[in-house]
Amino acid sequence: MRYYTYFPGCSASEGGAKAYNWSAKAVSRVLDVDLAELEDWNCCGSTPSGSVDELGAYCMATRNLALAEKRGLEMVTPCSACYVIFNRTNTYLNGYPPFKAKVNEALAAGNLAYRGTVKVRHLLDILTTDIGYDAIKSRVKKPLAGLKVAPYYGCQVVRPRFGFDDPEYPQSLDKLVLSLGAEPTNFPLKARCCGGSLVLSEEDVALDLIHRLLQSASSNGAECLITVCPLCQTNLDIYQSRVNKKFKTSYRLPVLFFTQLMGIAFGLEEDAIGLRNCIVPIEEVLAKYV
Amino acid sequence: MQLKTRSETFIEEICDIPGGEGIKRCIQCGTCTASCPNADKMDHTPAELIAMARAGMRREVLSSNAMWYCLSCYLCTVRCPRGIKQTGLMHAFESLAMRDGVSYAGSFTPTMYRSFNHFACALGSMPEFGFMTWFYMLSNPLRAWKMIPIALELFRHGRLSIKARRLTPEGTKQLRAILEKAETLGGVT
Amino acid sequence: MAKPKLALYWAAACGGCDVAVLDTNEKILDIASLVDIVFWPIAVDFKYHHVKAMADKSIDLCLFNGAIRSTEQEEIATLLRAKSKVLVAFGACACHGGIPALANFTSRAEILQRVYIEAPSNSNEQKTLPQLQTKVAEGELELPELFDDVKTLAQVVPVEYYVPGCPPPVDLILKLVDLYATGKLPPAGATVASDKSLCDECDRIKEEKKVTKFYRPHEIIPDPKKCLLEQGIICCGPATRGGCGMRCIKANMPCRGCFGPPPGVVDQGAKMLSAIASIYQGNDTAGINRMLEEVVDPAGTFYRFGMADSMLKRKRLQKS
Amino acid sequence: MSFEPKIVGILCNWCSYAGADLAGTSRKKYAPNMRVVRVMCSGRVDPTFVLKAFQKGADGVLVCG
Amino acid sequence: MEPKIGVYVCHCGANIASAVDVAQVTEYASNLPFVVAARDYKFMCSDPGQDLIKNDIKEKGLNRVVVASCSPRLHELTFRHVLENSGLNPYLFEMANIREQCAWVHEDKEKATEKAKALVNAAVRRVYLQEPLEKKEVKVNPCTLIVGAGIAGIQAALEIANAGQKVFLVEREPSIGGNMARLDKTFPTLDCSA
Amino acid sequence: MASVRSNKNIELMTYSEVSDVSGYVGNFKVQIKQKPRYVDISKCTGCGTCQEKCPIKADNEFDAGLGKRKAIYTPFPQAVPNVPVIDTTHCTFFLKSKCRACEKFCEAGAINYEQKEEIVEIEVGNIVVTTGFDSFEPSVIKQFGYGVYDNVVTGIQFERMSNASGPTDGKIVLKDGTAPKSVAILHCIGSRDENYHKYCSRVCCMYSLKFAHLLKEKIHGVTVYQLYIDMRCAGSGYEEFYERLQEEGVNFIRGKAGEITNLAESPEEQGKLMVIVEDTLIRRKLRLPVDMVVLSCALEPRADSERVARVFSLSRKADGFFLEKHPKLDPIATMTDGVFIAGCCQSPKDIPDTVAQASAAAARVLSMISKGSVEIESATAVVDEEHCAGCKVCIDLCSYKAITFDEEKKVSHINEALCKGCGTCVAACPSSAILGKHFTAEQIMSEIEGVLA
Repeated sequence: MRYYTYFPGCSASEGGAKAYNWSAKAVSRVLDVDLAELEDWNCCGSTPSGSVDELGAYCMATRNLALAEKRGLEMVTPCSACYVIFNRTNTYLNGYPPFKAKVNEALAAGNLAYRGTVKVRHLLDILTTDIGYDAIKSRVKKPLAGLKVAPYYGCQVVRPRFGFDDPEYPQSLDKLVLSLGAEPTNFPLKARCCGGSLVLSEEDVALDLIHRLLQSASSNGAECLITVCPLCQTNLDIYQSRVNKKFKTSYRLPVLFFTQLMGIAFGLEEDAIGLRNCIVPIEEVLAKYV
Repeated sequence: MQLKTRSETFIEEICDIPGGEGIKRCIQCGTCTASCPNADKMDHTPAELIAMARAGMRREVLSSNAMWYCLSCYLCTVRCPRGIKQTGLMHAFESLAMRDGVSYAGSFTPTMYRSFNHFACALGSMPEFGFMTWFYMLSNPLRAWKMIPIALELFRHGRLSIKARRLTPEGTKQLRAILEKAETLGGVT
Repeated sequence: MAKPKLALYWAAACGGCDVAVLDTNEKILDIASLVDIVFWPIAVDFKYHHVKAMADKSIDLCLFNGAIRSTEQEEIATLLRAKSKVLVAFGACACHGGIPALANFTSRAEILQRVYIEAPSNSNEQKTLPQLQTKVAEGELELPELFDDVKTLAQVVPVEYYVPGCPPPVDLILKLVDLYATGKLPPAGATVASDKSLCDECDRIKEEKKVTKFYRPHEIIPDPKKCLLEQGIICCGPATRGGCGMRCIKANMPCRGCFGPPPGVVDQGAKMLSAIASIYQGNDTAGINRMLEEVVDPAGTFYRFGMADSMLKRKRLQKS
Repeated sequence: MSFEPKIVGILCNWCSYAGADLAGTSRKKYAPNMRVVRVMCSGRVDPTFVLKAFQKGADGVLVCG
Repeated sequence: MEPKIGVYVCHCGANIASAVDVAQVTEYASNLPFVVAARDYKFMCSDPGQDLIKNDIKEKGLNRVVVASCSPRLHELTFRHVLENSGLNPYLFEMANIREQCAWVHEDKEKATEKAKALVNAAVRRVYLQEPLEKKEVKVNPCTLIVGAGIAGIQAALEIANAGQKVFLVEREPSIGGNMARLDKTFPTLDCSA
Repeated sequence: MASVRSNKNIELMTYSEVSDVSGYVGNFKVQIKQKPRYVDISKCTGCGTCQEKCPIKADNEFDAGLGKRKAIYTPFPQAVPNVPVIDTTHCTFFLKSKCRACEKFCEAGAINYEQKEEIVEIEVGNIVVTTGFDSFEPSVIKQFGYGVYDNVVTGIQFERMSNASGPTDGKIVLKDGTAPKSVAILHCIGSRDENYHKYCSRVCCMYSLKFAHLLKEKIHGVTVYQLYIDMRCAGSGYEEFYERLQEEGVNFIRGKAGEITNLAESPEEQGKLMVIVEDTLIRRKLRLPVDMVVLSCALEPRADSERVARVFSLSRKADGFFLEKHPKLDPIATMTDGVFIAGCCQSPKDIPDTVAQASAAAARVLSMISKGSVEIESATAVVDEEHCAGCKVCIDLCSYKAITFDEEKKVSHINEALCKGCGTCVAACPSSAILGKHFTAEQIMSEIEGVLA
C-alpha cells in the first residue's frame, strides 16, 4: 500500500467532474494506493484568483500546503490546474525567501505556517511512475484490445516543467493506454490547449481550439479521448455539440477521464466510475470492444 | 509617436514579483508569440507586451487586452530560450490591471476571473452553478439564457449540483483571517 | 649515597599499568634494590599526607599512570608534580587519555544517568546520584568531583617523559629504568618507544594497499603472514607509534593504537581515517556508503586511546 | 543580528578554485562568509585541516575538488 | 633569520578599490606580526608596482612578500619573478586573492573589506612559514602529439612539421578532415573546403 | 589534407584514439589505441573494388544519415588515407562468418580479418588537443519535428546535399527527390537557448547566409526565408556577405520560430510545412508554408569530451568546452603545462579563427621546442626516511606514478620529476612521513587560522 494526501479540487469533489473523483478513488483502491483526502481543504485559487489578487491566491494555495505539511506525505491531485498552482506556489515560496516570509505572515493570522516541504504530484504521475505500467497491466480484467484512444494531456499537467513527462510531447498517458490493452492514436495536438476557462468568457476562442483537437483526434482514427483534467473533459465533452453546430461537423467522441478508462479495463462497476456522467455516451463505443 | 507616459519604475515593479525578474533578459525573439494559440486575438503580441513593459509603458500594458486572452497553457514559458516566465507575467499584468482598475473592458474574462475569485475567497470552494450564474448575470443575462440548454444537459447527467461544498466553520474562519491579513500586506512585492 | 626515590600512582585507569610494573617479575627486586619506593598506593602503605610532607622535588622519579578525570586525581597530579624531579606519563591513559577518555564522547550527566539510573543491574529506587557532600554520623564527608572532560596528565601538569602502551611493555619499563639508572635519559619531552610507526617493526608481508571490503576481527580468520590492513581488517599500526613488540599483531589481532601517534602526527584518529579513506577502492556513492557501514564505530576505532589528546577533544556539551 | 556563519573553503587549484575565480570574472555575487584556502588538489585535504577549522571557530568547511 | 614581511595591496584600478577599502586593509596589514612594510598601489603588476617591491627588498631587507590582488592563477609567476630578480627565493611569496574571490563577488563593501583583511592575514601567516625551494628544469622532447585531425589539427600539424619537427597526428575516424571535410563551400568567400 | 599525407614529418595515425597520457610537460608518455581496420594499410592501393563488391549497405554517418555506404568503406571519396575500414557491426563475415567478398576480390591481398586492436606507446614533449565539436541533435526540440517531418533537415545534412561529392551529387532535394520551391532557414537551434545551450554558436548566422546563397544559386526562383534573432556578422567580409544576400532577395524575418506543423488550415497549406513565427519587426504572427526547413544547429562539445578531458587532465567550462588558461591572455594554453587547445574544442568558432588559433598553438609548441628545456614544479612531495615505516599506503595513490618503494631501505621514494605536488600522498600518509613542500600541514593550518582570525 502506498499512502498519499489527496487533494481532489473543487471540480472533481463537488463540481461537474465528480466522476473523476469516483473513478480515481476506485482505481486507486485496486492498485493499493491510499488516497486520504486532505481535511478541510479550500479552493487552490486556480488561474483566475492569481489574476485578480496574486498574494491572496498564493495564500489560498499555501493554506492547503500548510495543512498537508502536517501529515508529512506527498500530496496528489487529479486536477491539472491544482497541480500547476501548487507546484508554482512551492517553486516561488522556496525560491524567494522574502516572499515566503510574507505568505507566512498572512498564514500566521490563521495559526498556520508552511516550511515548503510538501511535494505535490499529479495523479497520472503517481499511477504511472510510483505504481507503474506493469502493475496496472496486471490488474486489467477486460483488455480493451482494438479500442483507439486519443490520449489528451492538455497543458498544465506537463507545463511549465515540473519534471514529470515531456512538456511538448508527453508519453505517460500513451503508455498507460497501451498497458490497458488499448491502442493510443497518433495525436499531434495531445498537449495543446482546450481553451481552459476562457470557454466561459470567450466562447468562440475556445470552440475554435476544441474544434482543432477533435479534428486532429478523429482524423487520426480515435474512437474516444481520455483526459487528465476536469476542465479539459468539460470543454471537450460538453461543448462538443456547440462545436458541431458552429463548424457544421458531427463529432461524437466520448471523452473519459483516464481513470474511467482504467476502471473499465479493471472491470469496475459502471456507477463506481461514473460513466453515466459523460455527455457524449461511451456505451456504443465500448459495446464493440468489451 | 512620442512616449509620454514612461514609468521608470514599472520594470522594477515587475522584477519584484516572484518569477518576474526574467523580463530583463528578453531578447525579443518572438518565440512566445509564435507559440501562443491566441496571439492573433491580442492587440499587442506577447513579445511586444514585454518590450512595452521594458520601455516603461505601464498604462498601455495594463490596459491591453493581451493578457486577458492568455489561456495559461504555458507553451511560451517552456519554449522561452531565456527562461522567462511569460505566463506568470501575464497573470501579474492581470492582477496589476485589476488593482489599478484599468482592466480591458472589451472582454468578459476580467469579470469571470473576479466572479471566480469572489466565490473562492468567500466560500473556500467553487460552487460551479452559483459561480456561473453569477458571472453570466454580471456579464450579460442574454448569455445566461443561451447557457440554459447546457445547464440542463449537465443537470441530466448529474453534473450540476445546486448545493456547494462548504468548509468547516473553523476552516472558513481561518481562511478568511488569512486572506484579510494578506489584504493588508499590499500585494506580492 | 641515598638510593633514588621512586613514586608510582594510579589515576583514572584500569590498574593494568601497576600490574605491568609487577610483570617485570624477578627484576622488580633489582628495581627495589636500586631505588626507594616512597609512594605506591597499591603496594606500599603511604598516605597522601606523607607525600604532602615531603620536600619539593624530593621524589626522583614518579611513574604516573591513568588519565585525569576527577578533582582528586587532579590534586594528586599537581602534588606529585611538585614533589617530583622527573614525572613520567606512564601508559596510554596518562599519555593520551586511553580508554577512559572515550567518556569524552558523552558528558558527566549522561554517565551518571546511565550508571546509577539506567543500567539494568542497578537497584536504585530512590534514583540517588553521587553527591559531593554527604552527612554521616561522624560528620560531613566529601567525595571527589567527576569532570565532564577526561584529560591526559600533560594537559594538567608538565611532564618529562612518556611511556605509552596499554599497558607499557616490560622491556620499555626496564629500558626507562636503565636509562634513568645510567643517567642517559633523553631530552625532556621524549617518548620512550620507537620513532617510527608500528609498520616499521611489523614483519608481515606488505603489498600495495587496495581494500574493497572491511571486516571486523571476528568476521574472518586473517592470514597470519600478510598485512592485516590489506586483508580488510582495520589495523591502526600505520598511524601508531611502534615499540610495543607487536603484541597484538603476533596474536593475529589488529593494532588498536595504544601507543598513540608517531612523531609528527597531530591527530592519530584523523590520520588513520585519512589512510583508510585513501586505500578504499569504492568510487561510487553506493560503495562509499557500504564502507561507512563496514567501519563500525569509527570514533571508538580511530580514537580508542587518543581521544583526550586529539583535536576533537570531546563531543560538544549541550548547553544547560 | 542574523547568524553569519564562518565557512572555510578548501578548494582545488585546478577545478573549484578556478571555478571560484570564474565566478569572480563573471561577477556572480555571493555572500562573503566563505574564506578560501587553496590547495593543489583536494586529495591534499587531511581530515586534521577540517578539525583545525572547526577548532578555530569555523561553522562549516567546504571541501571542493 | 627574523622574517621581514612586505605586504602590497593592489587597487587593480577600480576593480578592487571600488569594492574593498584598500587603505583599511593596508593599515591592518601593517600591524600584523613581522610585517615591516605595507603599501597599496594602483596596479601592483605594473612596472612601478613591481619596483615598489624591489625597492623594499633592497632598502628594508624584506625576506618575504605578500601581494593582495588578483588570483594567484593569474599573477603568481609575475611576482615570483620579482622576488627572483631581487635575489630572493621565489617561493617566499604568497598572494591573497582579493579580486576574483572578494571584490568581484561581494556587494557589501564593509564585509568585503573584512574578508580581504582575513585573506591578507592568512597569507601573512602562511608566508611566515614558507621555505625557499629549489628550481628544477627538464629537457623537452621535440616530438608533438596532435589529437584530432580536423582543420585545427591539420593546420597545427603542418606548421610544426614544416618547421622540421616530428608530429604524431591522431584521428579517431578512418580519415582525417573532421567536420571541415563535410562542408562544400565556406563563407564568406565561398571557396571550397578541401 | 593531401599535404598532410605527403609530409614526412607527420606520422598519421587514423582510426586511433589516445587512451592514456602520463608524464609531464616536455616528457609525456602517450598510449594510443589503434582500432583494427581489417585492411592492411601498407598493402591497400585504394582501388575501391572491395567497396564495389561488398553486398551490405548501411547509413553513412559522414552524410548525417542521408546517404548509404557499404560495410567496407571509406567515409568519402577524398579520404586520407584512402584505405577503407570494415564496419564489424554490419559486415556479414563478422556477424555470421560468411561472405568474404572483399577478401576474394582484393588483388593486393590487403584484407585481414584477423587484425587486432593495438596499443602503441609514443613519447612527446607537447600535446595539442583539437578534437572539434559535435552538431546539436535537434530531435529533442519536439516542436520542430526533426525526425518526424521528412523535409526538416539539419545544417550538416544540407551541407552534405550541397556537396558535389555528397549523397545527392550536390543537388538540394526534398525526400521525394524534387527541388524545394520554398525553404526556411531557422537560426539559433539549440544555441542561445537556456533549455539547450546558452551560448551563441557564432557560425550559424554566416553559414545560414551561405545556405541561402547556395539555394539561390542552385534552384531557380526558390523562396528563402531566414528566421533570425540577431544577425551576427562580425568578421572580415562578413557584413558584406550579408548585404549581398539581402540583394539576392532572401526574405529576412526577425523572429525565432515557435513550431513547425504540417496541419494545414487552408488549401494553400496542404502538403507544406508551416513555420510559425512572429515577425517581431511588424508584430505579426506568421504562418510560412514552405517545402523544406533547415535547422541551423548549435555547435556543442563532443559527446566524449568529459572522457577526453580526463585523459589529458583538462578542465571544462560550464558549457562543456575545454577551459583555456585565460580567456583573453592565454586562450591556447590549458591548466596542464604542455597541453594546448585549438579550434572548436575550446569554443565554437569559424574557420579563420580556428586556423589562427591552431597556428598560435603550433607557435607555442615550437617555442617550447626551441627553448629546449622547461621548468617543472618545485613544490613537490618528499619522503622523510627517518619516519617512513614502509606501510605502503601511499604507493598506489599517486596519479602520476611518482612513488616507488625502496625494498632495501624499506621506505617509499618519490620521483620529484614526476611529482605534480598534488599532495594526495601527504594527506594519506598515516605517520606524516611525507612532506608536501610549499603546502605543509603547518602552512595550510596556519592559513586556515588566518582566514578565521
